Amino acid sequence: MAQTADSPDTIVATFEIRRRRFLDENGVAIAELPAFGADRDLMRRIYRGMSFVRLYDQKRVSLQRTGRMGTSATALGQEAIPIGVASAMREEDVLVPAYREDGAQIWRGVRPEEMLIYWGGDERGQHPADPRVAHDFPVAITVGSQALHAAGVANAMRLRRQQRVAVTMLGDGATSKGDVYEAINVAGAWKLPLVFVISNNGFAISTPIERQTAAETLAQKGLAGGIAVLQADGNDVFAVRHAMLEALDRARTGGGATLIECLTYRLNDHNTADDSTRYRDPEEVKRRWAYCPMKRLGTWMRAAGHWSDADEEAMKAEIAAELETAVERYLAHPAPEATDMFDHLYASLPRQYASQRAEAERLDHG
Amino acid sequence: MAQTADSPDTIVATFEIRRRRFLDENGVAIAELPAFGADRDLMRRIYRGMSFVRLYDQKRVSLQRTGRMGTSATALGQEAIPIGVASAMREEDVLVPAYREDGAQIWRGVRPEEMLIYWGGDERGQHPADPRVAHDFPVAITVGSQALHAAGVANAMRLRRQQRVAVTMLGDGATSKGDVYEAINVAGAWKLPLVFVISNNGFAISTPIERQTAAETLAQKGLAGGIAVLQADGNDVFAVRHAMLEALDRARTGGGATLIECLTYRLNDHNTADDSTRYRDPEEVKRRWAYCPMKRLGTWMRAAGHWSDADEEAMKAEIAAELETAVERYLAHPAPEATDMFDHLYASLPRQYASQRAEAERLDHG
Amino acid sequence: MAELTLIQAVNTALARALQDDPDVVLLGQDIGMHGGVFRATEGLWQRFGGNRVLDCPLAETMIGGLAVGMAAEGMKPVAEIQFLGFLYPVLDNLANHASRLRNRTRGRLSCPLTIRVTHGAGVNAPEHHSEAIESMLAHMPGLRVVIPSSPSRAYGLLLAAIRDPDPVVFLEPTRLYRGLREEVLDDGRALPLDTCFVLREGSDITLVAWGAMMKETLEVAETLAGRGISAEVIDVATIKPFDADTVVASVERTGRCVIVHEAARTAGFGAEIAACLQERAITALLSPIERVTGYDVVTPMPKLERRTMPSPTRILEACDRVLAWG
Amino acid sequence: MAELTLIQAVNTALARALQDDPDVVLLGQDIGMHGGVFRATEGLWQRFGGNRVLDCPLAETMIGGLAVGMAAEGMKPVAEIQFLGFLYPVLDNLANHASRLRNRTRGRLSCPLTIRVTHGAGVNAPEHHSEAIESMLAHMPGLRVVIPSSPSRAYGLLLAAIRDPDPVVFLEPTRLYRGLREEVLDDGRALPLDTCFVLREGSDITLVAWGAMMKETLEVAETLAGRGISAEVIDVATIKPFDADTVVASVERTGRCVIVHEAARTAGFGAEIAACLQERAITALLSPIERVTGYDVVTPMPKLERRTMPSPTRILEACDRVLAWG
Ligand SMILES: Cc1ncc(C[n+]2csc(CCOP(=O)(O)OP(=O)(O)O)c2C)c(N)n1
Ligand SMILES: Cc1ncc(C[n+]2csc(CCOP(=O)(O)OP(=O)(O)O)c2C)c(N)n1
Ligand SMILES: [Mg+2]
Ligand SMILES: [Mg+2]
Repeated sequence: MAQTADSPDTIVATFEIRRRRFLDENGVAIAELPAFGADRDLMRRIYRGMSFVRLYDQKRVSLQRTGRMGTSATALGQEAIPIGVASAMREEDVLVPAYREDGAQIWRGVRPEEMLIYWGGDERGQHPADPRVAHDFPVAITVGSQALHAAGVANAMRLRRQQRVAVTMLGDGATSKGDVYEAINVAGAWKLPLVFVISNNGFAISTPIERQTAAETLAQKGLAGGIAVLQADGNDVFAVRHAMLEALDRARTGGGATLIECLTYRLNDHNTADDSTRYRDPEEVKRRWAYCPMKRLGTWMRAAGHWSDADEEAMKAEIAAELETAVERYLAHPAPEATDMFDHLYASLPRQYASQRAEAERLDHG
Repeated sequence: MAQTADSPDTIVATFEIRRRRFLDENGVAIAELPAFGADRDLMRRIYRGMSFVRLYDQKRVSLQRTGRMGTSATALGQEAIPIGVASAMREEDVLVPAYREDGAQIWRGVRPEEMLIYWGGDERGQHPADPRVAHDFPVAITVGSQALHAAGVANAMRLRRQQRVAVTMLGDGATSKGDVYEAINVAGAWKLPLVFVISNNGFAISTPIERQTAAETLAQKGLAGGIAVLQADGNDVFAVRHAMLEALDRARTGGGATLIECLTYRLNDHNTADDSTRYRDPEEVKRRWAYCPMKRLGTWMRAAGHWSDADEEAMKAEIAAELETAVERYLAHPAPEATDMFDHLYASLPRQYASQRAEAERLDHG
Repeated sequence: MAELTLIQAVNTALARALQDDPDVVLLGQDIGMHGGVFRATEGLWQRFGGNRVLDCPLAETMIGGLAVGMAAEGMKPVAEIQFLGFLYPVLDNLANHASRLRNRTRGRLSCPLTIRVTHGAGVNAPEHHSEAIESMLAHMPGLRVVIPSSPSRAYGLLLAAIRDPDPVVFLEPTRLYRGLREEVLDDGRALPLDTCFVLREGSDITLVAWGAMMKETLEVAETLAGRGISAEVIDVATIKPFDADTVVASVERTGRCVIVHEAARTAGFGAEIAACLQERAITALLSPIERVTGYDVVTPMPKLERRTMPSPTRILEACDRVLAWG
Repeated sequence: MAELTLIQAVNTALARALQDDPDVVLLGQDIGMHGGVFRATEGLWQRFGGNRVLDCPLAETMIGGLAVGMAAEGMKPVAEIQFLGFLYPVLDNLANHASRLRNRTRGRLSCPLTIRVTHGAGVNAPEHHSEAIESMLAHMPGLRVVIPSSPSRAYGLLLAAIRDPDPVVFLEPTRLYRGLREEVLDDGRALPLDTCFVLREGSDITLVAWGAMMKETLEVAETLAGRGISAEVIDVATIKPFDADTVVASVERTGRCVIVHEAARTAGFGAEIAACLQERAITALLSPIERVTGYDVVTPMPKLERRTMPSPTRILEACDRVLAWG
């Protein structure tokens, strides 16, 4: 149908998607860095946090390989995201993670051994001791379900006029779920103090992002709900943290929700049960190592005078020791009681289920 | 966080939403009309179709008011949409309606009495006799559910390399459902031959569109799935039909899905069980009558020499007679048998349910 | 004390809960200025404002998910789903999240939410508006499922549901909304959420039902009384956790039992009750326990809906068979 | 004839169905090049191409809805949902659409789709991966619900499910996927979708189970045999429509029955079976029918999952009680 000169169409709305990046893949600044880059102590903590994620992941996988751990997923190549996000949040904010953000959970106060207990197949790992994370959500296994829970948390904050923000973390695959869209929509409609962080690591198990959606960016998923959107280079912790600070500030000051798409790449298999050579070219993975967020930040840290070889060595030894302790505590954790299944089912167990509990107890000890 | 001169942000994608309109509210062309405007016979059929919807709706409501009809919803003020849509479709296309598109269903071949039978509380109304609508979907009561069904229909067409298109019709409220988003997303990912028509009539029962979403337009819901999007003046049948022809052509030639937001206004209560004075200002409704699609097209038709007072009178008499017949057939329709509940439950009723069927039969006739 | 309909009793309980506890927040479609499709929330938005009575975008999954998040933060969301056929999209959040958040965090977080939703047929409503799926809900560990059968029980059970520290699905029998009036004292007294109610004592047969079917069941008891047969009538009220003790005790005395429900027969909650009874009272049974239920058919549209709902005739026939047995 | 595992039998049946009928199309997450998280579709994308084996975006509601639309157009979609905990978002389409499209159009449209989904615990999987909710599905009129317990029955029942003109949920016991091998003849022969299978004949007690629990149930029958007690073992296989005749006939002979299932006790499908048995065979019953089931708890994570699954010990204790009764 040809368009005529006196067009029947008028443009009623326009949108643009911006992508944020401070450091290139060689760790060289391509834009003026945010002020926090000058905070030597903070940047060292961030670098250490990312290093911790990498070493913790290695440890967890090696436990799995030796039969002492269940299935779980690592953040290999994505370390800048959990740390960029968690380091920008305040204690009173609430983290509503997926299942690949152990780094963010640990930064906020969950102990590494608690995460190991959880991935080892025990609910007790989701009850961390640190009161700072008492409001944070547990790992979300059902992909995308956490988005609406975070919206509910944010709605409670809004109704109570608190200066707190809910932050939820999602994968690229999760953006295909209706739950996530519904959360985006209500976040817009109610101006919720909420940040959606999407780690676009290119894959949902075997499904590459190109087959997940025809949307040119995942950031534009937010346009459907009328919320603020932004892309960030997810392997540049400056971009992630800067975008987060902006979004958190917007949320805290009544400006509503933001969706941040962090562009990254999953260098590892989907999880310890997966073999990604079945569906992707190992050469591509090799190539992607050039964009490693650790290397990028490490290079910059050294160039900025924030970090040295000696620091690196000391840090690695320190983390190794910490992880050793965590693993010991994990392995020494006493087995759960069968009655645990009943004791947190309701605030108090209805009398109707007492005989089932009694049987479970008898057989557990028998 | 202040933006620095050497900005870390680059624009990676831009989008615009266009709105289409040919006739202003006074029936005056504001852009060169599409070629079909010169097709006198077609335009008369379109005008008649819209008039039919209005009179059919009146009849249905009056049946309800006299206790001879169940709850149902009219298209008052929205008549250009079902007719603009249905008149653009081909017989072999598939219509997947909501519950306010009787006009489109009837245009395609469902008999008015069949619609009445359905709204009168009888499933048999969803089995119209006309083979032309054998593939069309029944009314969808669960809001938004039809979007994915239409995507499935479109997917069958795609896999079979047919030149057919699925068309689904939705309300503004429906766009908040995750189902609809999921349908949009897969329509993009798989380039489905599918058109989403959203009748944005300003309300979902009592909820005004401003509280349904913060999105500036509903058209932009399509951006989240990377499909083509457009707004049309839903009270201008030229705009609706023109947008549909373009979208159908795109779909038929492998160009994928389109989402068309038709801007209209619900002049009536939500349905016959609703009283909209509880939640909206009757003055606003009065004001909106100025945009009535019937009046607009009627004025243009007369100015174009396609229509006269005599035509109007003759048509009204004709439609009245047709509706009289439909009502007679509806009222004379024999009551269903209790066994009908069992006889279309499965292709053949499992023996396990035979005794239930027998009891129902016995009590029905006893 | 006022004579209230069931829907008014619901409204009164909601007002009381909003009044008593600032953490109680209502969620739903059209519950604000409109007052809800059945007027359950009439006047509450006007009285408590838009921060306590929240009109939601049209998305049931969203309502369920929001309620989980709000409850985890310590609020007490009370969400209305307009009709039971629209509850299906909420089941994911009920089964995977609401009912397990306490357990999966070993008591750290909890989910004190209430979902209110209409239940049952008989009001000439469109498709998907007349369902009865309480047994699906009863199969979800960690949940409570409640259904009142009178205005006063609606009031007391709804208050209990809202105050309960765990998730509760509160089913409201649409057919009873305006059908009967009862004195309801707005005293803020809740009823227990784990107990059946004996509505009529009797010694010859036990009739067990819930929700709108109590009406026909009580009618039949009356008919039987006219014939000199003394029927005990039990309103299950709380489907989960099910108070088998009360029913077992009754059947141990009567030896005969008919269970009545509107939901489809197969895997309906009547099966659970019958299974419990034969487990615990087999020696007392003088005849098989009969179930009079909706047929295993898709809930019909209005023209046929009464043909699957248990009628007094069907209930009476079952009673006759059970009484004549053996 | 090849010795196949259950997952290989599923794969073989899928290949056969794709080969035989051009309208058969597979839908699911990671079922293409990847071959599925359990390898059920291994090699099928390579063999039949991307227009027959469709990798889907990550959205279960979408998979259900697409399948309804495709089926209405006459295709025979076979959709994989990776784990039963992710089936909840599909229930809306199953209950409101797939199972009623035929009925609501009085036979004009139909919905010949199959949903394949894993069932049950015992494989050390994460949360939401080990559910058992067959009774919820069995409560949906218009649906069929099937669960095999051996490679050959998986093959024959899956072919039947795919060919069936109505919607079928096909539950695959994860614990059995690789556990046992059996000769499976790829002859395209389907098994009936309304019949229980008697796996072992016996005269003293009837043991009824399905899916992975057949393993422990057969073990217990063997133990009982060692004690001179002859147990009949029935694999229900098709949960809906349930073949009560076979079970009733057995219990009429044995007079005693133990039902075993992994799902939570309350409103589990064992209740339906017990209810049917007491209705139809009460005079034959020498003792109450016992149910040995998962407890009414949230499916535990791996460290405790075996503590709720019926163990041979629990089954045997129930048999002992039933045998000693009266
Ligand atoms: C609702 C649901 N469907 C399917 C799965 C199985 N599953 C686990 S992870 C995953 C892929 C998720 O991809 P993405 O969201 O991109 O996150 P990533 O794993 O890449 O971090 C799938 C399909 C699940 N856990 N939940
Ligand atoms: C899933 C679902 N939720 C709620 C309802 C009740 N309901 C019927 S129509 C309607 C409003 C729909 O609004 P919209 O999509 O704008 O369509 P309109 O009625 O304006 O044409 C609602 C909430 C329903 N039918 N289905
Ligand atoms: Mg991913
Ligand atoms: Mg509307």
